[in-house]
Amino acid sequence: MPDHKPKTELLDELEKGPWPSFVKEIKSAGQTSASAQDLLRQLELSYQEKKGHWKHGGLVGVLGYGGGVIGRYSDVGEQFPNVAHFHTIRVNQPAGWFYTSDAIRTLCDIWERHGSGLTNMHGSTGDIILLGTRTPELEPTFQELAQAGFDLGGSGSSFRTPSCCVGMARCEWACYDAMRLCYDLTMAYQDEMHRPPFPYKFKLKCAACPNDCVAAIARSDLSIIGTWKDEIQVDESAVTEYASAGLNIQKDVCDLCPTKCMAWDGHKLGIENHECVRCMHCINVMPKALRPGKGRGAVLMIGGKAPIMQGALLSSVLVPFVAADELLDTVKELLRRIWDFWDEYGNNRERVGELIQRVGLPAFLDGIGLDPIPEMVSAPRDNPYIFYQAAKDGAK
Amino acid sequence: MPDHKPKTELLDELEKGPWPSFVKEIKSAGQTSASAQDLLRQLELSYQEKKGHWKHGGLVGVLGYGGGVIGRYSDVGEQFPNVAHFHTIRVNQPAGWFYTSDAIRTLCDIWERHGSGLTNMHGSTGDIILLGTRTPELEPTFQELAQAGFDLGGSGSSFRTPSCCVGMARCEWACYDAMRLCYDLTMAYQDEMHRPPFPYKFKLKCAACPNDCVAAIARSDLSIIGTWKDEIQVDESAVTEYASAGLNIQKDVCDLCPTKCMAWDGHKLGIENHECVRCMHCINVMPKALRPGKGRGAVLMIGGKAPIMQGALLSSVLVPFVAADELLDTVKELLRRIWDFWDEYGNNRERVGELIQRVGLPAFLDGIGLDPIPEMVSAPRDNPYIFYQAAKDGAK
Amino acid sequence: MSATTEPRITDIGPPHYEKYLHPLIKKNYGQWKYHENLAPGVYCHVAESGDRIYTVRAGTPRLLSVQTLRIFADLADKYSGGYLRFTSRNNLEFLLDDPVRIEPLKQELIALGYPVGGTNNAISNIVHTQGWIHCHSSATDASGLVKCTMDALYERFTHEDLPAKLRIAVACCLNMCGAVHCSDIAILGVHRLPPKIQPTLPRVCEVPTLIAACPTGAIRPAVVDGKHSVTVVEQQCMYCGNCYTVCSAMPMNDADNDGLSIWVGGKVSNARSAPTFSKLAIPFLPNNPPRWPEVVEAIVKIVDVYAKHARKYERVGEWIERIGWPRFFQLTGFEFTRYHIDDFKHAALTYARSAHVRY
Amino acid sequence: MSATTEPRITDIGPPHYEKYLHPLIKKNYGQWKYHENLAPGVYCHVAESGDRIYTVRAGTPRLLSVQTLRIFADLADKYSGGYLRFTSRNNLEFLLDDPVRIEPLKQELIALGYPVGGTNNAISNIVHTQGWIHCHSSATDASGLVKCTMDALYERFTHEDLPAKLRIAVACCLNMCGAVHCSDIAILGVHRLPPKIQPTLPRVCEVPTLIAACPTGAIRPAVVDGKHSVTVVEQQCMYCGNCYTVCSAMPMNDADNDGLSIWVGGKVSNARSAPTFSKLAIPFLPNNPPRWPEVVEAIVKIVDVYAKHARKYERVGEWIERIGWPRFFQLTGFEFTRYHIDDFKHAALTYARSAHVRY
Ligand code: SRM
Ligand code: SRM
Ligand code: SRM
Ligand code: SRM
Ligand code: SF4
Ligand code: SF4
Ligand code: SF4
Ligand code: SF4
Ligand code: SF4
Ligand code: SF4
Ligand code: SF4
Ligand code: SF4
Repeated sequence: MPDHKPKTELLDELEKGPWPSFVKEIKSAGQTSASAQDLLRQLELSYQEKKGHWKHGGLVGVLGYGGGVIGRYSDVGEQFPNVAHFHTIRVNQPAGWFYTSDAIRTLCDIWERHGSGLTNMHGSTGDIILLGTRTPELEPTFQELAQAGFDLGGSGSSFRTPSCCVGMARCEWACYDAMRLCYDLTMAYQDEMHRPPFPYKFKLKCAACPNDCVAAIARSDLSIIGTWKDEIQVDESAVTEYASAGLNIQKDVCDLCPTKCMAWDGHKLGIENHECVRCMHCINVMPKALRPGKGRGAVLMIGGKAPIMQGALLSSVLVPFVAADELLDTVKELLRRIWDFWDEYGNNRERVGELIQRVGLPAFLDGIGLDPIPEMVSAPRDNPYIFYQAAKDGAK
Repeated sequence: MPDHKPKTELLDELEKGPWPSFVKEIKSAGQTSASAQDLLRQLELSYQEKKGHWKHGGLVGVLGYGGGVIGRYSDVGEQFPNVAHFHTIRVNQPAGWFYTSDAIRTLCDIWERHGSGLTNMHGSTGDIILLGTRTPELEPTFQELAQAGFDLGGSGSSFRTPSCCVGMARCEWACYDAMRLCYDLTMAYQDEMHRPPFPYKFKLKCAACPNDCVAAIARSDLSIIGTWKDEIQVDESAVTEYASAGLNIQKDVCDLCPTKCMAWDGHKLGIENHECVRCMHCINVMPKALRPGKGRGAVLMIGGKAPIMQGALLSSVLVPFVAADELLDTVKELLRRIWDFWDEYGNNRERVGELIQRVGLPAFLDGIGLDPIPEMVSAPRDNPYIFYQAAKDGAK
Repeated sequence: MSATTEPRITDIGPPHYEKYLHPLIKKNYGQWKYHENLAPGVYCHVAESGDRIYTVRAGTPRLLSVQTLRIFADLADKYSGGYLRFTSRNNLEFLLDDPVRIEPLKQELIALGYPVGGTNNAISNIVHTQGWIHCHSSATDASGLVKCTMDALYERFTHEDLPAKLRIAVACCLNMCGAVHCSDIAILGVHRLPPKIQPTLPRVCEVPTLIAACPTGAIRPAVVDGKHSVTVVEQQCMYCGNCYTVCSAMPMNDADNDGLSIWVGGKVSNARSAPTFSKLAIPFLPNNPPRWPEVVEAIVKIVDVYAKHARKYERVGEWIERIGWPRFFQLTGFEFTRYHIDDFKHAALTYARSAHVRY
Repeated sequence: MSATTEPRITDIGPPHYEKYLHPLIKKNYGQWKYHENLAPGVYCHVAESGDRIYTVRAGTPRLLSVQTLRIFADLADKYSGGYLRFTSRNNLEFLLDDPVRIEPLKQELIALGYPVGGTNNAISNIVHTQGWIHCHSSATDASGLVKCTMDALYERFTHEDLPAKLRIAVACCLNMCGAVHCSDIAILGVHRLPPKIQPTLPRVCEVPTLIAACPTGAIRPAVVDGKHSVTVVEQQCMYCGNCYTVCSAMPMNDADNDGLSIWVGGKVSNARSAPTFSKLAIPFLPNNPPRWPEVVEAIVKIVDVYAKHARKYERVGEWIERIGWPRFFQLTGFEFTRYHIDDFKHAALTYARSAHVRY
């Protein structure tokens, strides 16, 4: 162990203040880890120079896997030899991010032996991030993790680690079993996750209701968002309780309903369910009185992603409703067709949402064998530049 | 006169039915005009063949003018010699489309002498359309029109005939004198109208309030739409009258206000004027009780057009408010700058709205010397692809 | 140039409108206080001074012979002191200072075949274009379509019983001369075959101009018989006709493939919702002159469904926005096809990017 | 390969979640009836069976040492039968079956420096990224920004007094690892200089790939010292860094020109309004470690103005949509600049295309 107390005047400022400090975390890992200490030193340099000191990652990994490790090298490695190589391991989290204390300790022990002792709980995609180690440690870490029942997550042009909201485990609004679907799909695509087969990354997230507590619509190529088909379940007496407890049902519920399909006459709450767009607002406000309907399932949405490179996209409706018990099969069948199409027509580094944008949704639907339906668009086209096909094939 | 009764079995069908028939009109003109008769014959042929029979227009016109006439030739001229040449003359309408019976008769007499006797009252841009004559008649028609106080309108890459709503002449909501502004601007740009100086057409329309009864926002490169800056004028007793006459003020007025800035307690109508977007709805519903404020003027909007070729555009806000008495000067100054910029940077056949779309609104604003303000956008950008300039010019 | 010839008059501009204003209008110009709707087609505007001007509005076919215009002039002399005007939708308006004359004028107009109405929540006149009457670009005839549609909607012109204003427009090609792109209901003539390039291009047709004219880049330079010409990549052509506009050697007309498309939900006014474009309802209906039964049926269907389901003050687009497009297609029975899904430049912004779904 | 070596374990996937579920959760899985918010950071979920599970939520810095994780494990053993979880925003949750243990757990967490809160209408933890801790792309440090921002917003985490949920995110470059593009408030690291092309490109950097990587087509092929390389047309570069992502020889970092931009009004949930992107509020603030005072001030300003002016249940974007963007800039005092006006692909759709104007 070199010097236990690196000089970090700037970073020390970030130990002050009430919010828990990441600097304290690095220092605490530094008690047993030289790389955590050098990380702190390099970070201090970055704070002084207002500049990162990591070089472009190289290809590192474990045997037989094409992903799961992010290679990272310092550009000031001579100065901070313990972070000269500082690769990150992505470990597939348990669905819903549930743990026992033992599971946590097992992970800690492995990581203390093989790496910096620093983690992210969790990465933005959902993985357990084991932050920083050297190439020779990768394979041993991986094998110890495997022995403990853990496996690596995705990186590169692969099926990325799916994630899901807490769903049925602790939420009364779950319209399908998100944790289970997330787990089943993760297991179904181990090969696609570990041996990158795609033109670019493919993400999948499961939110069990339209509140979308995993930001699926914004961050996943396939977003599976729970919803229901039938009528909102109303407990009349609970409605009355809310009203007498002082909730202004007209103002706080009815007036904020996006389709104005609710009516409150001071006694009874009426809902025109066929106008309801399943936004969740009324249910969110009155959880004891209102609940999603009983005909539950999910809407499948496609194409969500960050800005690079054609601009950010929110996912858009692909299948407006799939019943809960048909979700696994339907999603698998669709993924097969989507990936085939993407494989054939996608450019290098082109997310599936960008591909759809480039070739057009109608062509994509043709490709995956779905019929166009009005639910897929916010409105039909407003420009008259229509590529009539019948005419192209000859007059009809 | 050849045969007075062309055989027109298909067109005769269109003499039936309650709506006034254009076929009757052509036949009636045909009583004195051989070209109207041949028009009917050619049209019958088109109805039989489901196909137009006009050829691409050639360059015809009157001395010293580059526009105002649409050349037109038949592709079946041998069959229908009286429409072999069938050019249209666009005559600048009086602002607001007001006439006296004498003015109408004068126009009729001139056109009966020199053309088909058929007109459009009016063309979509606003002109009086004199429909169909031969080249030698153009100059005499023009001179007789001029003697009678009429002049030609625009065509080609020119300042097109401006038009305006009835405004102050017969509407209580006019926020500026649209007929006068329309007239003054028409007079100011006679040269630009008659000798096409631009990369493409430029249209201007004046609507004296946000109801936009001339569809200015959809059909003009510069749309001048009346509005007000201060508070809606409320006549409380008239409000009460509407209420007692049975108007549901809450439902029909307040609930439909786009910003929900109105409140009705059964007695008094409250308006949060600084939230009001001047949409006109409440005023439209209660014309006796509500009126636009007293601080009147217009919003200047830029770029409206039909789809060809980059897609249709509605005009967008350029100057959110110009006081009524400053409108003429402000518009003239702006037009000078806009036309200069368009002249320098516009491509051939590129409308000004398309130019703005291509170079970007910020560059256009730089070019015409206006500061960017949030009123110009529905929302700030959501993509992070920002062309920082300070940095480009060197660190700051 | 000889000093004796009378100078040729040019650039005088239009007559000044004041010459044509009813004295009562001139007196109360800018001083109107409110208006009342007395009956379909009849308005009364009341001035601050207490003066009242009455307007009687009648439908016209827009295409008018001098004979008919003279009849209008005579009616104006007889009933409105010789004052008349046209509206921005090609209706005719007589301006009366004496309410007693309203009824006789109405009767005479109706007897002559000019319906009185088009005001308030009636369907007003159809804004339209030249069609086979005068344009080389047209995929259909505008006047004929207007006539058969208005025949079918006649009662909607003479009655004011719709939830709100309903504006219809017809354009005979994608140039859309009018406000088809922002109409409650629009009928749009469409071509469905690429241009048939003529063997030799006239001199005015420059190859670079032609290439630049194509919104989708479908036009490529080519050498035909040793001369500079162009070809069209048929897969990339969406039949806009812009190449034909700039060059007569690229005609588009085709009797079998030209036809009509129907668009709905556009508006222009700022009342309540912002102005908005019309959206595709029916991608193609055949050109079936003289009475285009398929088109008329579709329009009547839309109007009827709208009249039945929309709430008061809801324009067509506002109504559809509320009930959702899936329901619009259900209620009308129109088929939703691949053509309804935008695939031009901003297409991806029209995909349904929320989990807001109705069942 | 010898038959005697133990088979290497691969592709086993994550552990099955059931192993880690509290027995009470396993029992009532999918049978929850409703929940109650007992205090900031404390929830009670009630099952159809009448069972109750209590959740205590604490904030973490996300970057956690094994030492700290072991402390969490010990707390779980002590209070929640060893069961704990993390949330989608990197908070820590203990799952208790006994309400009596809530208060002691809270006290111990607070004493250890982990604030209890982040539920309901509190500001929850900031979703963020690697920054200078581990990424080569970063224009700033993420963890540091989170720390100083949350220090300033601490009371907003431990209290639930905002009009609605308010989600903040930080991303250190335009790749936006997280949901910065859909956050109520987002802090985004930006570069402001084009890449500095290294004299020789490594072999992995293929010229066609590089050219294809640039969203604005700013990269052109060039021959440098007789070798295939590229140049960047500086006017066309908007510093997205995508070329650097695909080729290490195009670094972007620049101490003076890198900095932060602030975005507002995005959301993800479908509650009331549709999910929507964050919009630009401040185009540039300097990188000013260790405490980024300009950034913190701006965020606090937005939160305070929002807290004061928004109506109940209004997310930031819904509030701005109601009052209009001009007022947002007035109320915050932020300058509106040319950079706020979109000039990327769909820019023209963001211009204000109605006469709806507030004064
Ligand atoms: C570690 C993590 C950030 C974090 O601190 O949590 C991360 C880190 C990186 N991301 Fe990411 N991304 C991470 C989640 C995301 C997310 C969020 C998500 O997955 O929910 C996004 C936005 C969603 C999306 O994918 O669109 C995201 C969008 C990107 C992009 C832009 C992709 C796009 O299509 O716009 C890149 C660039 C690329 O792929 O080349 C990117 C690239 C990267 C790279 C690999 C840098 C690069 O240019 O090659 C970063 C490696 C950092 C490092 O050295 O550790 N990262 N990245 C997240 C993964 C942890 C995990 O596995 O749990
Ligand atoms: C006569 C008229 C239609 C009518 O029946 O009323 C008309 C007729 C023609 N228009 Fe138009 N346009 C007419 C108003 C319009 C309008 C409406 C308006 O001005 O308010 C528009 C939409 C608004 C706009 O300008 O964007 C309009 C958009 C076009 C376009 C597409 C322009 C675009 O940028 O998208 C073209 C194509 C072109 O300019 O090459 C066009 C071209 C034409 C041409 C000249 C055909 C051509 O390709 O060269 C037509 C001549 C027909 C003929 O032989 O008489 N016409 N045209 C209208 C002019 C009458 C008048 O002066 O009052
Ligand atoms: C005469 C005319 C102006 C002119 O200079 O010619 C006119 C005159 C009036 N309009 Fe208009 N509008 C006229 C074309 C328009 C247009 C343009 C168009 O249709 O192409 C619009 C925009 C239509 C659109 O949004 O697509 C238009 C949107 C309105 C509105 C807003 C309606 C709405 O709720 O969206 C009102 C207010 C109302 O009716 O409550 C209005 C109200 C009025 C009033 C009541 C104004 C007044 O106080 O005098 C006038 C009589 C209305 C009527 O016809 O029922 N006028 N009005 C035009 C008659 C056209 C016709 O013959 O039918
Ligand atoms: C624990 C967690 C799910 C998980 O699997 O980890 C969760 C749990 C709950 N969410 Fe959530 N949400 C969680 C992330 C989210 C996210 C995702 C995010 O923030 O990145 C969203 C979307 C945010 C957005 O729109 O930008 C989210 C949008 C909601 C909403 C909709 C709020 C709205 O009005 O827009 C509700 C309903 C409500 O709060 O009334 C909700 C409600 C709930 C309820 C009340 C559901 C229930 O009955 O149990 C849970 C406790 C809420 C609370 O924290 O106040 N949850 N929730 C996540 C906690 C994150 C955290 O630590 O703060
Ligand atoms: S997304 Fe819905 S079901 Fe899942 S945790 Fe959030 S509120 Fe519950
Ligand atoms: S879920 Fe949303 S849309 Fe449906 S009734 Fe409730 S508030 Fe209205
Ligand atoms: S635009 Fe306004 S001022 Fe002009 S006629 Fe229409 S309602 Fe009256
Ligand atoms: S004009 Fe429109 S926005 Fe203003 S108060 Fe009236 S209804 Fe509301
Ligand atoms: S819409 Fe097309 S066909 Fe009709 S008049 Fe205009 S340019 Fe000619
Ligand atoms: S019709 Fe339009 S799309 Fe087709 S070649 Fe001509 S310009 Fe191009
Ligand atoms: S946002 Fe950019 S800098 Fe930050 S972790 Fe992601 S790729 Fe790296
Ligand atoms: S930073 Fe982005 S815009 Fe600039 S050259 Fe690289 S890829 Fe192109």
